[in-house]
Amino acid sequence: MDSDTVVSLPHAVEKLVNPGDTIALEGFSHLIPFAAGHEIIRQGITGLTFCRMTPDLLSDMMIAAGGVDRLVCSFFASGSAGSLYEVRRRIESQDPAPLPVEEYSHHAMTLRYHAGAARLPFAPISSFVGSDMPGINPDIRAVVDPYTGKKIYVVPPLNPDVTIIHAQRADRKGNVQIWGIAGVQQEAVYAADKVIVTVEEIVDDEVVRADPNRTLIPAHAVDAVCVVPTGAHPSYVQGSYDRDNAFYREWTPISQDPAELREWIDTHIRGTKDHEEYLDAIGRDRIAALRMAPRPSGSVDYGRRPDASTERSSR
Amino acid sequence: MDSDTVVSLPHAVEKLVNPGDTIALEGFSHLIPFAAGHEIIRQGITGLTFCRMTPDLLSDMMIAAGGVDRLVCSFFASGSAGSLYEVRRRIESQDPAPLPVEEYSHHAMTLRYHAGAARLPFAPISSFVGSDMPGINPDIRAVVDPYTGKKIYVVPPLNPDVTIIHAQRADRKGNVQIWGIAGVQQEAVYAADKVIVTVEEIVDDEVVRADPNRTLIPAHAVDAVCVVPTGAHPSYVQGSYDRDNAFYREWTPISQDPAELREWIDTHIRGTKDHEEYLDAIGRDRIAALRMAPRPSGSVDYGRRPDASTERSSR
Amino acid sequence: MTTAADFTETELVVCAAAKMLARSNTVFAGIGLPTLAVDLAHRTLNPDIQLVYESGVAGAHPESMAEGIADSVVVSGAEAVVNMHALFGYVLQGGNVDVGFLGAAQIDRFGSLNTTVIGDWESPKVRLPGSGGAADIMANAGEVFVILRRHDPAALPSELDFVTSASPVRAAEHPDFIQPRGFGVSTVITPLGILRRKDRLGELELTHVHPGVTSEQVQEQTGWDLAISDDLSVTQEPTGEEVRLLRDEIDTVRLYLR
Amino acid sequence: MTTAADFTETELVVCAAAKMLARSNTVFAGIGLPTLAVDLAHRTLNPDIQLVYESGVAGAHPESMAEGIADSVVVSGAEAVVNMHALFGYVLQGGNVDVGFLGAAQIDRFGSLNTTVIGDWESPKVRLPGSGGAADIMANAGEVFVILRRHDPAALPSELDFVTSASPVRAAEHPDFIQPRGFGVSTVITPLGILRRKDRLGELELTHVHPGVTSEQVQEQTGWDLAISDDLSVTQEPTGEEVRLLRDEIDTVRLYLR
Repeated sequence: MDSDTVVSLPHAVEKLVNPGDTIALEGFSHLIPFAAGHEIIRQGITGLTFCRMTPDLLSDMMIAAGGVDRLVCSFFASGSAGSLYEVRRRIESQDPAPLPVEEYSHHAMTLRYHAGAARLPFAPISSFVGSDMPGINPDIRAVVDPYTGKKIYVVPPLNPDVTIIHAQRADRKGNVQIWGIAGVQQEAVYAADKVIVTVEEIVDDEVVRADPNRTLIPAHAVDAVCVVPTGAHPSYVQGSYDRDNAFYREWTPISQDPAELREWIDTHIRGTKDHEEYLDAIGRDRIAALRMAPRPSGSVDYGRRPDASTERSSR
Repeated sequence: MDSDTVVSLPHAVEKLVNPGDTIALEGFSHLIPFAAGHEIIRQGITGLTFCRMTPDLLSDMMIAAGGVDRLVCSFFASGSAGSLYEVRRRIESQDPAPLPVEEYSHHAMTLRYHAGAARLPFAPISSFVGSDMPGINPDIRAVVDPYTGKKIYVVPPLNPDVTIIHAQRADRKGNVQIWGIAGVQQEAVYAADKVIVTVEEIVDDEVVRADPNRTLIPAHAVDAVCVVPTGAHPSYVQGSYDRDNAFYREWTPISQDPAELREWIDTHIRGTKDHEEYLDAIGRDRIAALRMAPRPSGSVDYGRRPDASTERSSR
Repeated sequence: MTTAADFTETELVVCAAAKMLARSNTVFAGIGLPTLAVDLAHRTLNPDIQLVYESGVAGAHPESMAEGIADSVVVSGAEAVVNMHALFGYVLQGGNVDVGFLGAAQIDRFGSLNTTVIGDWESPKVRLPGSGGAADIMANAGEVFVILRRHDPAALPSELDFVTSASPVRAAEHPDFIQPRGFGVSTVITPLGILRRKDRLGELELTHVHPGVTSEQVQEQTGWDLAISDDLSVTQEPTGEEVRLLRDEIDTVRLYLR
Repeated sequence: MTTAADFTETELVVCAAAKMLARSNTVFAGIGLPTLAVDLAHRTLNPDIQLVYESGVAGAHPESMAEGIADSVVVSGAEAVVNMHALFGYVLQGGNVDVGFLGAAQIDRFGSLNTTVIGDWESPKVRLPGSGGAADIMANAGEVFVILRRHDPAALPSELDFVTSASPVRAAEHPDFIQPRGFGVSTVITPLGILRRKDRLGELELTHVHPGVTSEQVQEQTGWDLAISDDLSVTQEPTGEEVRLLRDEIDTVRLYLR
């Protein structure tokens, strides 16, 4: 990737996310790309098929904002915030409109991204024998194992038009480094046609190259890197800021009241120009209170061939 | 795993490797478990099915020593040492005996370990359409993709009785950390019934726990950890010692002469009590010359919740 | 081992679950009562027990009470973090989880679970969270423990509204499929007692009633003709030491003990 | 851009390969001439080109000449190292490799390759290295470049002794299979000239002869009736700057330039 890889988030979303797209925003509790989701809401992009294993508050927001026509996922609740009421209203009472859902298990969603990343026509899975899930999802099918003659369920690849993730850091080429819970990010990125990565910071090439095993996403898989500090709020970034658990708790009453939910979106997302203004609206003191104390990983040694550094110093 | 996990290499091989077993010794150029292979030769364990993507000198040694009845692999040469003459003699002229071979591509072997690790009946692969390889390997089969109605090849799981790998370090429970080229080690370990890991060193729990993303193999997957410094010689350990390239070059004439090859095995493997004596036979100066200069990875921050450290200090 | 002077229903349930983990190596659990039970087992009967979270964390050593399976304190200081592909593929489906803990809105006679909908899937009365990892855990964990918050005919009906996670009994109705490796539900702990399945293709039977509960009461609150064990006994009450550990060391902030 | 005063056959081949990499982003190559060609392209025509090694290393920045795709100097200072499952599954089969370099003992008219045996597989005359990643690269790389060390009817026969890596032409004989995504071999550089395939289902044709070689000589050394391009030209000779880069900056120790 060339240096054009580093762009602003509004620019990346405008250029890479189109109405009607299938988009995946992944991050399992950790590193949820909230800022990118908010920017999609700001730009009023509609007709989206939204893919996310654990929909969480982000889907409640994106669905309430009206841009999502279809949900592909494996869980319909937020661990600590309980029910997602906008999602429930759409499904239980078609309020304000029905929401078609493609429903899988966590492993099945993981395998859909895996098959998508590997451009395979399907991935086998040991789950679902006797379950009603294949009955309500015609895309969960079966094949005959040629070694035993018995059947096994398979799931189809998931190839988003765009996958968006958030990460601790990247270099200017787009080599992305992540630590802490890494979820399905590598698979979801490789499965996509286009990839946007928001990061807490851009670091020097040398920082990335000092620890190549830390690179979860090599540059060749990335189309845009956007610097968005605190871009995962109210979720967290390991080693940087903690989850805003109070925000998650406060979400329940907001989500329960459709009018309040829409007002929240108008004020905090549509009413702000970008993520910096969003953070102002949330409150800088509140954000500052989420900072973590340090806990260093320690350093390992990659080694260098003695006297090697002089041999090709011209490079 | 309890503290019994840490045992001597002779003890681990004696306890866990049985005649007639299917064994996998993996490591792609990096971290090849030579010391463990040598110990299997010393103990005279026979009737083995030997699995290794890129057979390398280690298979030349193990096959010449007479313990291997069957080879499962995807490459029959050593990158820098050229042909493996013992392997060629066995295949080209059944000298001193025929060697049945199960032959795959690199991706197919990777997927066999993957399917084995995930206890799947098969794994689909895009390779081989039009190739003669399915014709000479009845275990490469085809299934019909239920989404397109077209066929795709599949390979069966590979579930070794024992997988053996070498790593930079582990804690006493058996959490194994690796950096540099990681190959198929995670898949090969999870695919196996029993797992032996030889390591350069055992480190304090705190060292491992400072950087949990560095743990490639969690303790629950490991049966024995054996401390074997320089246990990958003549291959290398990233950050510790370099590949003994001269040894690889010297191997060609040894391998070409069956008598010389057997004498080498008698002197360096059967004639030594353990890996320390092997290193003496190779020459300590030679080993010392392989040491690398430092190149630190740098440290990342995992963070800790402020004041958290006092809250549960009793634990 | 003297019985605690006082204990709550939650403490009784957690202690009962902990006792059943005496010989399990690897437990797959969510935060909440299952984690408390594993922690208690670790401190009493089973120092080698290891907890694996759906988030990919193995061997967590949180410095403060975790608010979820993906809390930052679960990661800092853990022994390993693997990605979800390795977690669900290699750790779980690969057969490395001895016990999986699941919750459910409904359970049937053979241990199938519903966590998807109350009512019809096409037009549900209540939309529940769905499978998450539940269908995967049921198929692949060595055995499954279920902790139910309610024990009544709605939660233990004769027929589930939806089968999210199928018992091996139901899987066996599809003999043309490779059968799941797991035993399915072995243990259900409810506010009234403990139900267990002894055979992979067998049904649940009542093995314990909690102190003060009769088997007739349990039968009355169960939606099928509940089998009663020949050696039905009363659930062992928590010891003073167990209650002390739970209150003073494990859940000091009373996040889950109520 | 003046022609070099002197150049070797190897330098001619490497420079020809480099020129064809002007618009490729990601190249999958082994150590040796392919790496030299990528390095030269990087320094001349294509600063954005990225090399991916079978060992899982992407964006290597070796501080000294690597002795293999898994040399420790390839890892130290690299931009990324991924495991083989991600490399073969996501990077290669996922369609992220534009050009794959392969060697071969034999190539046929349509660009199928043999790296397995000379003679019969059951009782081979010569046992060759086998597929390694070759069958996977052929099926999945955007296009494949082949550098041959020999150009004679044994290396370019009318029929291969064994098809290790099948051309899309041969794959198309199995229309009941999902077809490979790759174009197959686009370019073959031999000691006599350059052969190219223009259509995914087409055959190789001679597009360039090296200086001093005639098309008749090439036809004579080829085991089938070789098609000749309408605009057959002479391979461009290395420039002085190209030779200087190769000798003074890229392979200073003459490990591969002979």
